[in-house]
Amino acid sequence: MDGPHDLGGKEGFGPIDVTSPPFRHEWERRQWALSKTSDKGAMGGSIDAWRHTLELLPPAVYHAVPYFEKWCIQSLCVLVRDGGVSLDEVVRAADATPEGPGTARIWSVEDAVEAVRANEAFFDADPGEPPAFEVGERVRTLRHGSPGHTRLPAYARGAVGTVTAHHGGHIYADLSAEGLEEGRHLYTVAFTAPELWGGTADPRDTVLLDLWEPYLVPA
Amino acid sequence: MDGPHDLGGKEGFGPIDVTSPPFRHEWERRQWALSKTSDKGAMGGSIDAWRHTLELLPPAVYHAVPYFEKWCIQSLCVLVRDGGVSLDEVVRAADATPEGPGTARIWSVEDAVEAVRANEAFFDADPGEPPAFEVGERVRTLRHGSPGHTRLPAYARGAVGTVTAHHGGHIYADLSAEGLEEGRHLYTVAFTAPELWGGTADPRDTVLLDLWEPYLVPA
Amino acid sequence: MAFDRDKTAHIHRELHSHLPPDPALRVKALESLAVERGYVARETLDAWIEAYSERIGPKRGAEVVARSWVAPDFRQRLLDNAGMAVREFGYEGHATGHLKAVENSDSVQNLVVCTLCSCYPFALLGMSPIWYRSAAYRARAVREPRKVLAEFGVTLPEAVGVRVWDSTAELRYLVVPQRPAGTEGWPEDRLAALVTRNAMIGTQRDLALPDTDGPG
Amino acid sequence: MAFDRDKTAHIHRELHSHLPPDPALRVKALESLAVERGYVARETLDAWIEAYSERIGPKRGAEVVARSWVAPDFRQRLLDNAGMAVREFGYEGHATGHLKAVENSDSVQNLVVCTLCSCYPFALLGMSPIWYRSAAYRARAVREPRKVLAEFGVTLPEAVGVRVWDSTAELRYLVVPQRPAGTEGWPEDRLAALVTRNAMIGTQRDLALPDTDGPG
Repeated sequence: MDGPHDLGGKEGFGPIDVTSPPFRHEWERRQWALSKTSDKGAMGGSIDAWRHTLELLPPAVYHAVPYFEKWCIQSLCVLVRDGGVSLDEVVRAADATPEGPGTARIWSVEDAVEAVRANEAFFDADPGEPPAFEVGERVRTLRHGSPGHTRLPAYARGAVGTVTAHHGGHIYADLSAEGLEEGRHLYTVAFTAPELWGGTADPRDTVLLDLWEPYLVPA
Repeated sequence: MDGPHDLGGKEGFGPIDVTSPPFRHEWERRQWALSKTSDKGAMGGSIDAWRHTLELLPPAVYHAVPYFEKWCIQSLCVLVRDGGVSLDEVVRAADATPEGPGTARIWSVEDAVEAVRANEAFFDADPGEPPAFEVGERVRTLRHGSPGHTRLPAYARGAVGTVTAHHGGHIYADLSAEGLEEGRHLYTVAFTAPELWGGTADPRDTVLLDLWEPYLVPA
Repeated sequence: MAFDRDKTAHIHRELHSHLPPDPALRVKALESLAVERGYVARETLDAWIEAYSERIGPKRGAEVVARSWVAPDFRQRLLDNAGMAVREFGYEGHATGHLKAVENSDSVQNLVVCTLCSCYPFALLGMSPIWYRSAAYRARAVREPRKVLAEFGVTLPEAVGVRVWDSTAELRYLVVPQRPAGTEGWPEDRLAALVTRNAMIGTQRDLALPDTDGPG
Repeated sequence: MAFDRDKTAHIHRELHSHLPPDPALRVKALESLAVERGYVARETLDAWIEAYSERIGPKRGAEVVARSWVAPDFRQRLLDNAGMAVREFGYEGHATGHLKAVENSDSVQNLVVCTLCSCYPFALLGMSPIWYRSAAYRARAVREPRKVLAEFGVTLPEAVGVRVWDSTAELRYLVVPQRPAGTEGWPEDRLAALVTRNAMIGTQRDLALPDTDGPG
């Protein structure tokens, strides 16, 4: 979707605050910690469904609220949509003093570190057919995005680039967001900066994207 | 520029509030009235410079604040940038009780109505060369926008359409925003919905844009 | 003088972060400065507000549409050059210099939008409705005009294609709706009373007769 | 189960308009619900915070980079398959399954971004810096990487081209900066102390030696 998340190349943003640390506020740390449970049960779903839910935030909200607040609304949305929690329950939970200890097992720091290690996910999936393109070949990206989740950013649509790597089949994000795990060939494609941004861009520079085969046609 | 104003085709917005009147708040009426003086002196500039100043609002602000508040910040920005007003003076003016009557002539309602009538602006300007395209011809829009002000929306870039009208030379917005009044041939170009939005769009529908010749190449 | 983008964006950021968040106070700041600097008198603002609430509004456009229904020669002048044609009413002015009239038909529904800002034929239709300047309308009208029309209660007959006019230059658009059946012989002023602002933007297709409760 | 876009967007709007605006209260709501429903224990959240503040961070990546400088066979394994190579340290995990190492050279500066969200090799570099997830960085890194680098204090030599890696799929990128001159014979741990988080994302080019005040 052509949502507010598709920021590549958009203009009007100011300078970058280059000194900022990973966290500024305690609630940000807690949201990050909460997100570590986000692939469990009703708070989760595939990474692609997770991203798509985030992309569907109203544009004004997406642009205005802090980063981790978006994650929080995303998780609350999933709880309401898929977890049997009502909107009223969410609003009351913001107001109420947290209740007792709950029923979940308590993890140690060691458990958390090990969970990070065990979370080494692989996205390989057999595409069921030979690749359409080979390294060195020129390809053109589609002009149109997809009405749903997609990982071809607007700035790289309708552009000609060169395949620099073939990664075999990977789970295709566009279908994965819809709950279907299907493999498609994944490539890295290099675009010159002038191809993407026009003649005033620096010809020494390139932008490389990892793109699935359905995004590409022969140049 | 690929700024926050370029909304055509962007997704994630909710339903339209179809019942809304022209104004909801008194401050909106006053801002509208204030904007009627915006082409006078330090509050003005060309319509294209006016638009470009508005487009340069930070994206989070552009998306979040009400419509007429954008106009207000736009005018305040011009006062600071071109009108010798300091940021401090603006901030104080928000706080202070308005002072005496000022020096401007008082207009009657009749004066205002007549000013609207007299504001019948024409944008014709000699392009100095014959048109490159004729009605019925197929044209392709450029893939790239301009780093400055431009009126080729992102959704209509790199698309093939048909010229349906030629309007002679009109002041070219891209240069006008920079203070240069130069004519370029202006055309209406019709694009089919599937050309703009892909195969799922309704083939009965078309979108028509008024586009200057520098945005177009032969299809 | 070339446009200084960086400086403009910097001032925007400074203003937004230092001004109080209430838009009424921001407008108050602008009004105070404009009055103090002699750009406008406070009473003139009241005059502008009254001009646009009492004098300049969609009734003007409705009169133009009604005449095009009853006077074939006027209709032709309107289609040839709407900017000149509205001068016959004295309704020329702000944003009508390059006005274009586009007629609905049994196979066409016209719809006007400005995706890049909020261009509108003010002198002819008055101030635009809030929805016309909303991000949702600007974003969606070009991409999914039929869903947009459905939200306005409009369902198009099978044969009708939508023509969406995106006002990207200084041309402005007036949609001329179809004259409703059952109005044969009506005088211009009675016909004009049927023509709504939404119909002249294109978000209403069928005009309702006073005695009916047809779809808006 | 197909993804219900309209329902999701509707819930977002409802939540945003009914929840208190303070993000801390919103997170409190999520925490309360998650604890109450048994998805996570409150103490586990503290464990996660400590894991990412004390155990999992850019020092991991720095060790990997340092070894690639001193051990040519490891360097080759890293370039061939970085995800497998970091297993030699036990640093595999969240978002390293398809890790790719990209080396800077006298003619190349690599820069990593995720324009569509905020993908990052968490198990190797810890939580990302705020700037990496900022709209400004995500928007600008692909379009004007040299201006972005300049804001980080980096001026590139004439011969250097920028390669911007936009993490659009599940591959993740580790930039391997150039080993600084004057570090011949240094042990791995002393070299690792030179390698910064920014250098492994690509917003720092020259690594500073401890005694110098070179550009960050």
